[in-house]
Amino acid sequence: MFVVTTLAILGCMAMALVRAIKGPPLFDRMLAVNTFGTKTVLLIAVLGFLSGRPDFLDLALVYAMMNFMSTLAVLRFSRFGNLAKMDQENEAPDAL
Amino acid sequence: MKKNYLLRVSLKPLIPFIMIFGLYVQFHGDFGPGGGFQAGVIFAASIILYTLIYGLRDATRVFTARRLEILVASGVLLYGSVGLASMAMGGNFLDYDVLLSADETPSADEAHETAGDARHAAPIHGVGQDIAADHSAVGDPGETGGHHAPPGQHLGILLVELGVGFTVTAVFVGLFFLFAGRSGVRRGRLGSRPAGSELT
Amino acid sequence: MSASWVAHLESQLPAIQVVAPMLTAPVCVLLRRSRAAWMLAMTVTLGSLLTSLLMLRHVLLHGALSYQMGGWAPPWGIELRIEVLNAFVLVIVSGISSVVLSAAPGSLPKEVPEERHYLFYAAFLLCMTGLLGMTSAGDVFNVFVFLEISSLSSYTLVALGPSRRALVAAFRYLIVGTMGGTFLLLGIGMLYMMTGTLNIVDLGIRLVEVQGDRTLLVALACVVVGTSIKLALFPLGLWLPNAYTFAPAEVSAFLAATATKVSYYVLARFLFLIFGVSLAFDRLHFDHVLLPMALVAMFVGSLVAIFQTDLKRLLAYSSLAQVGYMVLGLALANRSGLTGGIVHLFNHALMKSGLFLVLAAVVLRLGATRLQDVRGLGRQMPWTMAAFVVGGLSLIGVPLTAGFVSKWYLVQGALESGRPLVAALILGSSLLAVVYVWRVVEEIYFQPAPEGRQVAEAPLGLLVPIWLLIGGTVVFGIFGSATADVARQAADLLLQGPPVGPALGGSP
Amino acid sequence: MNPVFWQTVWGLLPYWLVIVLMMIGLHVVMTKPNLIKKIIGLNVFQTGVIMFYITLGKVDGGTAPIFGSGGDEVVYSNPVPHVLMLTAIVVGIATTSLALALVVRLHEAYGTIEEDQIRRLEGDEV
Amino acid sequence: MRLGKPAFYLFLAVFGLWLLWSGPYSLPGLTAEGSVLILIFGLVSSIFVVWLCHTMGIVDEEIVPLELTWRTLGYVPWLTVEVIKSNLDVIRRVVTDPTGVQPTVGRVRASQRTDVGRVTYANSITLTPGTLTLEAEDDVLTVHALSADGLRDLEKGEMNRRVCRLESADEVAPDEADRGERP
Amino acid sequence: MQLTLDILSWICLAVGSFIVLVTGYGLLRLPTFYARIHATSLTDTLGAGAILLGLALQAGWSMVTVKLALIVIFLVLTAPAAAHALAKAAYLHGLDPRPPTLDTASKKRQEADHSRAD
Amino acid sequence: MTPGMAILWAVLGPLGAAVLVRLLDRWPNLREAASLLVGGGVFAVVAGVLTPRVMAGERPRLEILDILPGVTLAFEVEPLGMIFGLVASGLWVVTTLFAIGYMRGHNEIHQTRFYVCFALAIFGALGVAFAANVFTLFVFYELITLSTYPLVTHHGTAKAKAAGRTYLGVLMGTSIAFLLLALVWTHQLAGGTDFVIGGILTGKASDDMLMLLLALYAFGTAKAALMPFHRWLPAAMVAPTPVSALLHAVAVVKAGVFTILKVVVYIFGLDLLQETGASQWLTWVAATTLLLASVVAIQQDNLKRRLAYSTISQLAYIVLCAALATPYAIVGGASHIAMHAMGKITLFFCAGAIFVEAHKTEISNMRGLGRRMPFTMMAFLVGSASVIGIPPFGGGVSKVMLMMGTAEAGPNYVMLGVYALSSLLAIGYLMPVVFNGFYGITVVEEENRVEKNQPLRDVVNDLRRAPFLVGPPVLTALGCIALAVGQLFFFDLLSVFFP
Amino acid sequence: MAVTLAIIRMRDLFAAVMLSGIFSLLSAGLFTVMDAVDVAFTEAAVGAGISTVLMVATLSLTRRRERDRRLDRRPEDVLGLVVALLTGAILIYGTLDMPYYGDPEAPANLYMVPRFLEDSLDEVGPPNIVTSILASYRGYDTFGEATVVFTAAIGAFLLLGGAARRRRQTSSSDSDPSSEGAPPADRGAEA
Ligand code: NA
Ligand code: NA
Repeated sequence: MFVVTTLAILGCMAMALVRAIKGPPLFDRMLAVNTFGTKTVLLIAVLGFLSGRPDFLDLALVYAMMNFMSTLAVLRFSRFGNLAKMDQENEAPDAL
Repeated sequence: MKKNYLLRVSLKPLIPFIMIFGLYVQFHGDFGPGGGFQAGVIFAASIILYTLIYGLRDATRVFTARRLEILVASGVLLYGSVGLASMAMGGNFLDYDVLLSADETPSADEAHETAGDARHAAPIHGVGQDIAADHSAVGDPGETGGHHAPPGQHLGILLVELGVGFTVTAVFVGLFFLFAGRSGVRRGRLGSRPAGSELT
Repeated sequence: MSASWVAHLESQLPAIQVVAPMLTAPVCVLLRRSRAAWMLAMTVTLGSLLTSLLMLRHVLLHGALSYQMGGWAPPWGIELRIEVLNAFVLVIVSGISSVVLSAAPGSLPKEVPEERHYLFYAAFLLCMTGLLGMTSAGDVFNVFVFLEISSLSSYTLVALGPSRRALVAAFRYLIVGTMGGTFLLLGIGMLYMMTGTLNIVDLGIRLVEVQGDRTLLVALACVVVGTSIKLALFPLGLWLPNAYTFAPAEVSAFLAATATKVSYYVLARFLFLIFGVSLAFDRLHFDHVLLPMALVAMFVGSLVAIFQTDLKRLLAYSSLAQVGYMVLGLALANRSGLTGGIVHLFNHALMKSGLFLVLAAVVLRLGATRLQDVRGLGRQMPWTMAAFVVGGLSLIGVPLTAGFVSKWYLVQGALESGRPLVAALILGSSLLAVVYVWRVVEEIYFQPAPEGRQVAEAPLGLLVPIWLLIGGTVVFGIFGSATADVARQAADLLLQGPPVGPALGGSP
Repeated sequence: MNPVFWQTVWGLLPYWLVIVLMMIGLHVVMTKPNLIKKIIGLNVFQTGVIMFYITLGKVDGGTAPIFGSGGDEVVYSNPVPHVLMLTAIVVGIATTSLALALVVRLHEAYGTIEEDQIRRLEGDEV
Repeated sequence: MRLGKPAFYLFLAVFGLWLLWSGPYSLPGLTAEGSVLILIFGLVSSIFVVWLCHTMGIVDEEIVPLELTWRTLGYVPWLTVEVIKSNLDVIRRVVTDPTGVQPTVGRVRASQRTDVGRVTYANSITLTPGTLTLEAEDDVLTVHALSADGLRDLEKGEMNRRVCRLESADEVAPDEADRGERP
Repeated sequence: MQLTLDILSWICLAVGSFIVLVTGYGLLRLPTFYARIHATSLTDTLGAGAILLGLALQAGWSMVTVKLALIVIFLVLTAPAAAHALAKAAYLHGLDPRPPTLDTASKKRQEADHSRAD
Repeated sequence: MTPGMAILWAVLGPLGAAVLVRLLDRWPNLREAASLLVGGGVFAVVAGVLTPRVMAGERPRLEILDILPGVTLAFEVEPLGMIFGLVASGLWVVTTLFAIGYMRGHNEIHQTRFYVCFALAIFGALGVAFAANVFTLFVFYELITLSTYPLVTHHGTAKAKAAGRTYLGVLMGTSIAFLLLALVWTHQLAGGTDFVIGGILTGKASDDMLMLLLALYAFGTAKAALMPFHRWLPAAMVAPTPVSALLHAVAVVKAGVFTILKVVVYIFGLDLLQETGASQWLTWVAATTLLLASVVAIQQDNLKRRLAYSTISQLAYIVLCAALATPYAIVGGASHIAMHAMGKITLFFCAGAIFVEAHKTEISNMRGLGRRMPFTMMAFLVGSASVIGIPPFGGGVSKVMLMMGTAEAGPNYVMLGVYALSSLLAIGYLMPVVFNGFYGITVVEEENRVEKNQPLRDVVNDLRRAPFLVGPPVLTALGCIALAVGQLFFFDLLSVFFP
Repeated sequence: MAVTLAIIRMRDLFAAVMLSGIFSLLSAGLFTVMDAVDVAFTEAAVGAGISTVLMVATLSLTRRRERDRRLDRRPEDVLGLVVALLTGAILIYGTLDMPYYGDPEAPANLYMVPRFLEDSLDEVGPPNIVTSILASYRGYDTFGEATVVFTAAIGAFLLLGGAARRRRQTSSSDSDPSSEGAPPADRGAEA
């Protein structure tokens, strides 16, 4: 069953990858990349069970965090160029 | 009118969550994957996230360049001073065994006595036959419980990983600030264009 | 009590050598004040020189020093291993660092504002640390780690050059240097794969028994490519001219004298102490690759140097050629050849750093180092320019300068190995050196200075280091035996090849 | 076909794939004039080498080298390459950071991050 | 801002997480003194995190809305069911005719008093597949829906009401919540 | 008991796998960017939930389950934020969220949008 | 004075002179006086202290230091070096005298630099003369090159710099590429490079190797101007005439041929060369150079260029002597160093005097000059006779020795033919100058129409007006005769080479 | 591998950076499969996190698109391909004598490792052998590693520190004679 799940996740990753490569630019790619990250989290979790050592789930958590952070970073930078500029443009701190 | 509170509110709890996870990774590198470097990166990630949400101005108010610089330096210094301490206490550089005095636990005593010779020269003999016998089944979770590793090692690794953690956190936060805070001034042949004018 | 402390301290010298500058860098960052940082850096660098001299003495008297990092025996732990050759290299690195650093406050790159000088000193110390660490490492992976420390800091130092092209040069250097580091890493991986060990001594012992020439050959090639890039062996060293040209002159002085030397040592160590002559040359025939590369480097470097109009670039290309000489010594793989290569290591460090410091003085006074800029400078900066001429003569290899000693041994090595043609080529490329050095001498002495140029002699703070180095080339040219003896001992050590005996970790 | 042949192919295939990966990275570094692309290529190349190490540390039927819930007679994969590669990754990111800092400065100085354009600006001498 | 209840809540949450992760039960081969040590590390770490967050100025009522969390327990099952339902709906649409979907955009009102409440509502909308909060301006949420049905369901206001009920017993007055913003 | 748990977990995993696949398919086939976001939230919610629940059922009451739960919590916290951030970024950038009237027309408009987005 | 000290004084004297001259930059008279004084002193030490001891069979030796194991900086005075040392130190004084007149009369620039470099060149020449091994010789050989370079480019014009490049390029190039190689090779074969009578290579190398090694030595010392490495010599003619004197007579070219002689005698050994015939080829190269250079010399109209080619030709005689490798030939070669030095310096002094006084450089313009400058022209005649080898002048002696040496090696009629032809050619390129000077009247008469009625005053003026210009050539012309008279001295000194 | 190829072809640098994040995630997954959890952990944190963030930040400061140079093929391209192919061939030649993948009898698995497995728990303590080796047996390497990070930071501080000061230098560098007369950067590619 783990194998099936693994394959399913891999399949979805492949499709996300196609989306990422095909574009259209930026936002779709970002979406695909973000999805890809989520899939990796799942994949790592399943792989831990598959290999019989499920106690490395911290890894999956790290993935989730990093994935989220980079998505946010990409969005911020694509919008503002840089954060100093973000400070200038927005009195309210979290205008995205 | 109040705009744009969504991300701030929903991500605010995330920051301490990631921080404590980073510290967890820092202190649990012994038991699972992780350690100073990974912890540093995760901790830095929490601060970067904070910066992404609240803006650079707020972030640099807390984490000034100078403070980061000091943190970067003190991490490396912490690592090095563990080494120097072990040197001062009669061992080689980074020989953690000598860090904690022998009378803390008997096994440490033993470890220290034999440190110079038996442990290092002949791997098979380990810290002493009795301890080796204790661990006939290495890898068994039940039996690894009472291992007699020298306490100095534990202390040394702890401090050393902490040093790495400090440095890495500060370095990556600092790097992020450097990049993120730099306005896109160009000084090519086009002269001084207004900041960031080439950005869409 | 105190006696045992002294003994303990003495046994800690190998670690202190590397760790002291390594920890001083962060302290510099904490100190922040330019003057204080410089004084601290200077103290530590001089201490480092003292340490290396003590170790050289020890090694010459009592044989190799082995230091077990963390108290772990090799191959499990990391060993620092000081032998004649690397003790010699350590002396070079720390000595040149001391001299260059002493000249730094007078001529720090203008790009770095005063309040950030402490970072410059930190980077300098880190570069030195990396080089010292590479040299004293007894573990191949440790070599890689310290290689990267030195590389990263040297990219930074190069990028601080006054013109924007320094950035391009630094970037190029970074790309190529990282490729080199990665190839080295790959080679180390293959060696580890075939032997299971990372310790240099242990590798030497275990490698002999390894079957599988194909993997070993490729591993060796990777290692050679990796080190050659930092060593700047043509054609892998094409990053060097721009890096040295656009870097601040004292950085060029420092790098030219140390970075390539340390890489040379690493290459020699891999070739002779890990693989050994019988494996690398007799079995894998690696000299068939190395010898032509060295010869090509000699000629291309010198030929291109002839056509340069910028003095820094000229010296940089000449460095490429000089690296060729050094590598030739390795490729000859006999006593005289190796002695020549190793002596040239030292001599070239002296003369190149001296020459680059001369250029630092020229930059300080003129702001430029093009040939047309230095016209008639012989009368206006007589001491500085005299140093240039002496250094240039040493590059050519004129007798009674240090360069002669190295060429003497190299030629003899070529003759010993039955390659008179190579010997002739060595001398032939010296002729090219005559040409490029003489072009400069003509401009300096036999051209009138431009109208109205008023230039003062270089400040004493720069002249003293310059003449320390250039005077050194004369002293070690006259008393060549001093260096040649050490070099010969080192060569003998290299020729002994990897140790034989039981592997350090017992047989599995 | 010859079983020895297939055994060889199967035994060495992971290394070959890793090498192909490295060479893609190498190719990018050498041919792409865009500086960011070069850095990415460098990363790919480095990752290839890291994979090589990890591949050589893998033991059939082994698990992660952490004493834990495995039970008796566990086979552990070789931890040494892992240790080495942790360092290598750190070195990699350090290099990347510095390279990016340089790219920023280059862009400020030249207004472009294409190597060939920079070269043209400096009259082909760079 | 002084360290008050929020800080304490934050400490509780963070230290609880630590215990959850690294209780002695979770680490094979840990001695008694080792567990004490880990506990001490946990305490120190938690205090450090609270202090740091305080310095960063993010310790306020929003960071760990503990009072809200208790009442959320009743809301989560309902939301889960909603999520499953909408999941099935979206799956059906994607599998049968992915190119034929007719997305719409509309506005809904979030009648919660606090930001936290509004955010909870907005995130609930996003969490249920088929609807997606595009923008939140004060109490108006711009929602993108995969189908007009989804938007209509939202406009019925069931979810809005339930989220409102979550914060009904909340002592925090709306204006206080506003003060909770960044200084 | 164990068998029941196993069966339950398998069901969960199967459901999760299916949802994950549907996500991928949706990501490929849905016509607009905003619509595709909906597809990804399938995985973020039920897909991930089901898979992780399936795993938790396998693991029983242990540290592993705690960690799985934490992952789920993390995802639930961040997934809507990420989806919102993405959508809003596109929205602010001017990517038209209104429904397409004709397939060809929408394609054209989207292409135009994206070329602007570059 | 111990012999060691004498060597030290003799060698360091010129170095001290260089320093002194530099220090006395601002006082030209003192400066030149210092040069002269030190020069005289050095000659006194060489002639008075060292020569008697060497004549007595001693070999005064002085070791300075070990550069490398087996590579020593050391001096040893032996007969060949003695001759060269005498020539160099003796002619230094004379040339300095001449230079005073020439440089001042011509208002030359950089006079201090000139005297410094000159002294350094003499320093090099004495070092070469007294070198105890090839290494020391090489060191001072290079020193000569480097110190004469500023002399060649003295005028700083583009032409001078181009000539300087050729000069430095050929001399330094060949010495580094060939001589240094030969030096290292010798060291490698024999374990040292000490000059030992009978040679040090016996049994150490194959015949082919010997031949190659000799070639490296012969072509490595381009100062000997063996074709095809002779171009630097005509090129260097752009320099002031005292420099030419230095190049052709005192230091440079003599250092070259001296090196070849010395290497043949002390490194290879005459016996070894005779046995193996390794130097056969060199006789032919030398002979070719001899004839070709003479032919070229005849075609030159510029006096200094003609003299330059004449030098090339005469040097080839000495190389030929070395290549014959028989005792007589060696004695002939060694004595020809002195004879030719004395003769050629006379000729150059004359050329310089003519240039300063009459501003003439082309031979075709010198017709009738003999009447205006009779002393100068007479000196030229004597010098020419000596160079051509007309007995009883100096050159005749050495050429007789050469013939005997050739005969000693076995009957060789081709070679004898070469000698005869070359002597004829030498007459052909030197005598016309003299004949023109005395008998060709047309051009000068036209030019000096105004002063035509005062020929006698001119004759007196020749000496009075420029004692420093005319004195030296007269002196050296007398020297040519003296050398011929004192030829037994050479036999005494060189008798060691006879079995 | 497909990802890498895509990265190369992608002219949108933002996308390329994101793809390299994916690449990093994939390789981390592979590391997990090959039991290198610590490495995977680090690669995930670094490759997917920090390096992506830094690259994106850089891109926002520079430019987003790679210049289209499909039209001007350079000779270097062919050379690069040849070199890469050649190097690859050499490396593959080098694999021919290697122990097979997963071979427990490979020298690397037999030589040093047994002691780490048997004694690290007693000698050092941590159940995670990687930590034992990293922090104790090879603690010096890790010290070096920390220093590498420190070095990079020093470098970046030196290069990018002080934005205000930079602008002053703008004018001085523009008067640099070597850069005089250079044409303005070709910005056409950006459009
Ligand atoms: Na760890
Ligand atoms: Na949704």
